[in-house]
Amino acid sequence: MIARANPEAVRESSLTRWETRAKLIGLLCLVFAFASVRDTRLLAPMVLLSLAVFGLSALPARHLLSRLKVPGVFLVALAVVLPLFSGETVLAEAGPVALRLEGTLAFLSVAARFFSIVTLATVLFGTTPMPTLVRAMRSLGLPALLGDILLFTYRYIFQLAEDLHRARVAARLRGARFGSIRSVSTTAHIIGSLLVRSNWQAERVLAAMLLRGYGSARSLEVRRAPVARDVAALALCLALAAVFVLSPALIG
Amino acid sequence: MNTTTTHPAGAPKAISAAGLGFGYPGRGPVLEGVTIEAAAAERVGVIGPNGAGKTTLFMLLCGVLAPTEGTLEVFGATVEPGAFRPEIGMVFHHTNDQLICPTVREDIAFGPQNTGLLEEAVSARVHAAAAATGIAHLLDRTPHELSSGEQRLVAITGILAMEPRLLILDEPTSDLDLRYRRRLIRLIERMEGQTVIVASHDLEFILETCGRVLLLDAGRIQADGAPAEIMADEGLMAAHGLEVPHSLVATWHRHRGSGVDEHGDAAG
Amino acid sequence: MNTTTTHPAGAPKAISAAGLGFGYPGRGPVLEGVTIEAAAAERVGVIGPNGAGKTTLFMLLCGVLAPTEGTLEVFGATVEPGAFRPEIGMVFHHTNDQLICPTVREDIAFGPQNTGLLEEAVSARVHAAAAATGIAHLLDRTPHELSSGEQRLVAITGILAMEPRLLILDEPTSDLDLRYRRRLIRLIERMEGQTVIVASHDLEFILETCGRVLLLDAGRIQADGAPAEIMADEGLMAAHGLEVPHSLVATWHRHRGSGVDEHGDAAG
Amino acid sequence: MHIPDGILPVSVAAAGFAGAGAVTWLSLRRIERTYPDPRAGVPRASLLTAVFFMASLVHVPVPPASVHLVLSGLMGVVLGWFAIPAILVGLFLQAVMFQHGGLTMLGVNACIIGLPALLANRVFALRRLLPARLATPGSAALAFLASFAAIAVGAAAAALLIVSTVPAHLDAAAERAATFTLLAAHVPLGVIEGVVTALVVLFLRRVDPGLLGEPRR
Repeated sequence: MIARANPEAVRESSLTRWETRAKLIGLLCLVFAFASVRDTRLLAPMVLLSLAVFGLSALPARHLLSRLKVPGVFLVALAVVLPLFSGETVLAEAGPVALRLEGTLAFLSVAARFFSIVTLATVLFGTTPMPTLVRAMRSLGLPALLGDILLFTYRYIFQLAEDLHRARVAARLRGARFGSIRSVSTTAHIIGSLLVRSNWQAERVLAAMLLRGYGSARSLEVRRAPVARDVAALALCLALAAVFVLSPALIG
Repeated sequence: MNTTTTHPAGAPKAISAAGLGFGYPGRGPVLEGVTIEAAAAERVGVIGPNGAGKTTLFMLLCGVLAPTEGTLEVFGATVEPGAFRPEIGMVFHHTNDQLICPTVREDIAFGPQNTGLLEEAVSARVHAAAAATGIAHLLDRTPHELSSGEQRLVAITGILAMEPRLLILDEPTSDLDLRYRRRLIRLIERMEGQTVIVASHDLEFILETCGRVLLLDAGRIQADGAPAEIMADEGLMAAHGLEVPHSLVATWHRHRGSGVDEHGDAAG
Repeated sequence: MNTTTTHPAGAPKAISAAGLGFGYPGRGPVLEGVTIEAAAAERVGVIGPNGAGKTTLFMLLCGVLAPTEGTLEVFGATVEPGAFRPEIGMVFHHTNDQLICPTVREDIAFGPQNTGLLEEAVSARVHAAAAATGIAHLLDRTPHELSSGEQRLVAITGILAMEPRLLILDEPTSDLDLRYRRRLIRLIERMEGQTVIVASHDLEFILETCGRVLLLDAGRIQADGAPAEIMADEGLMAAHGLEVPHSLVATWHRHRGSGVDEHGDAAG
Repeated sequence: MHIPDGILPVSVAAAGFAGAGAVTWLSLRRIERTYPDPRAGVPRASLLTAVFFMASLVHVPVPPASVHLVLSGLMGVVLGWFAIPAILVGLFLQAVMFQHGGLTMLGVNACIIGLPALLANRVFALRRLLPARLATPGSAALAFLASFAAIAVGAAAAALLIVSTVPAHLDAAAERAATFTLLAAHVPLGVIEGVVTALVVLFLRRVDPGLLGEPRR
């Protein structure tokens, strides 16, 4: 599960070639512009724009679908609550159940924003390897301590995923049943063991890092400077974001 | 020293695998057409280069993975992935992951407790197993603070306490110094009735403990027979990224010109 | 094969330790009265049972731990704990702890970058070191997804890229299959001018790579001399929980009755 | 606990980032002041963050269903001020790797999970007031309480935010009902989190008390 979520192996596309800092700023501005959308007339353009960006990214559609699934459950709950319980204008009625206009519009608005934001986020993270992303964030002002913790955590997640998996398999082979309530203590023991081992491993890791000069002047420079195309794409994103934020006021 | 090279006919098979295959979707097979029959109480070594499929084979044997092809029976019953088979004991290469309790005593008791034994029976099992591996003095220590050699013995003890009829050991001598390695060899020699299957890069260890060896490479069984014969075959070993162990090279040099087979017993 | 058994008089000492001791407060000493002199370009093996103090000795040599007694100089300068000494390279037993970057390339570049080199110089170092260990094809991979043998080679490459004058290897062959083990032996043989100190349970490896061996047990140096001599001494080896390696047993058997010394070169 | 994208208004998202930024700044300041060399804490904080990240993907049974752990209480207990960067990093990685909690909601979620983690740390610190003979049961009880409180406070904050800012008007009664439903749904999670945290704390006390900031054996 972890290995497949790893965005390291992606197809080359115009989005992978876009300079990371420009891409980060551009897509994030669009994301927040989308989050601010309230006017129902903007919903369709927003969804279409997201789909267009996704198309440019050359990412497989099932990659997007798999990422919509987890938080989608929450959306399903809203799909039941809002159209049935919110608003006064009744669209259709079946016995005690009434479908209401305001609720339905509210739900569509939430769903469209959710879909568009998740799509753009999927494009951003799906076309940028994590180390490159963190380096770009560092050069945009992310505190060094936070950047280091982020990179090292990312590095050790994979090791811990394997350790945790093997520990659970080993426990199961000795008769632990993870579906049962009794297994909670086994789970706690495994978490405790991993914490203890990681705490001791951290001392060795730190020693190894210091021996290789960790903390002595090290540049986390971004490899490529933005060129005109990168800046133009960023400007386009900012303009589109401005349109989504300002148009309701302009067109009334 | 080679305890059981005889295969009594009609005895119930400990392992019976036919045409066993395993692969992840979209990638090439990890194991292909693996057919193994092992008699009860037999000691089988598995050798081969890194990535040959040894660990995958063991994961199939203990039911962690489900074969994508072929059939697999252990003691006459099909191995059902996920089902708890206390008679199959597996000691992982990364023993660390197997040790999860605050004390060695609790860790060894973990398996027997899960088989539903009463407290006295569990305690008896713990003491018998700890005595067999010689770690009774460690029972009140924390597994995490032990040396890697001690940890490996504790992991083995935890499996022995479940009294498995099939014992699977993945690289049991890695991280063991010679004292612990020797102790492990004696322990396997003293076992009676238990079937043991061992994967190891430590060919001398296989020579000393196993009556039979399987050479696994590229997911297929490349050779199956007496350890001293297979491991002395320089061409075969080199073809699979292995070297003839020093004890066999020496034997061979010493008796240069005579056949290798008759000197197989010099192994160990 | 034993590259440097000669100790040129007057050459600067690579390691100069006198009466070195280490212990944690409230417990017995881990190391006691360890005195070692190693010449530049010498290859020194360290053998001994688990818990003998080998890793502690290495932690002192590279300045991770501070000695509680005695003095320690490497290339004429006292080792100050915590100070960055890029000329001292240490490859840990648990290589996993040493691989910290998301890609192999970045991991190898980590050390050279910290020495303040410019980007082109760093890149040149990365490529030279990767070519020496034969892992150039792995540069864009993620360290965690490599096999343990590949990981060890990457860790060694990361240290070599810092161009250390003293290379310290702790159990470099554990988890290595024979192909990688052979490659590591050749790599050490090809090194020029670098001092190498290796701790290993793999005595055949020490025999092949080192011109001198230290036997460490209970925190003290028990023997210091030619590997083929010390390792062939059955009484000495047994007293410290070690066994005479098979290649030497065979030599000894073959020439039973003649002295051991003159056959030392049969090692490897 | 994790609020997804698109539901809350952008003003709440912005307020969340402002709040998270302030808490992060504060925690980094405290870390710099507490540790002589904050870099030295990076491997430990990262490895433990990775443990929490993985452990929070583990499903534990809450009959008839199963839930995945949040572990905010345990993180507060073990990491102290480092819990804030750890939670921020964990949430970011969850958003990046699984779309678990949204990108625009990163700040809000960091507040909802991070501030209760600091609260849990203070609750657990009360054990120092206990007499020595009550140290073990007291630590377990406080660990349970700290972790239950962390979930309860976080869930209450999340419920209030969602119900009070959902677009379109619900009547007051429906709002209260929805809030209570969301809260009640989190009670079993709080209990399980409390039990797991108490068990882990008991484990650590026996094996490596240093992780709880107590002298090593």
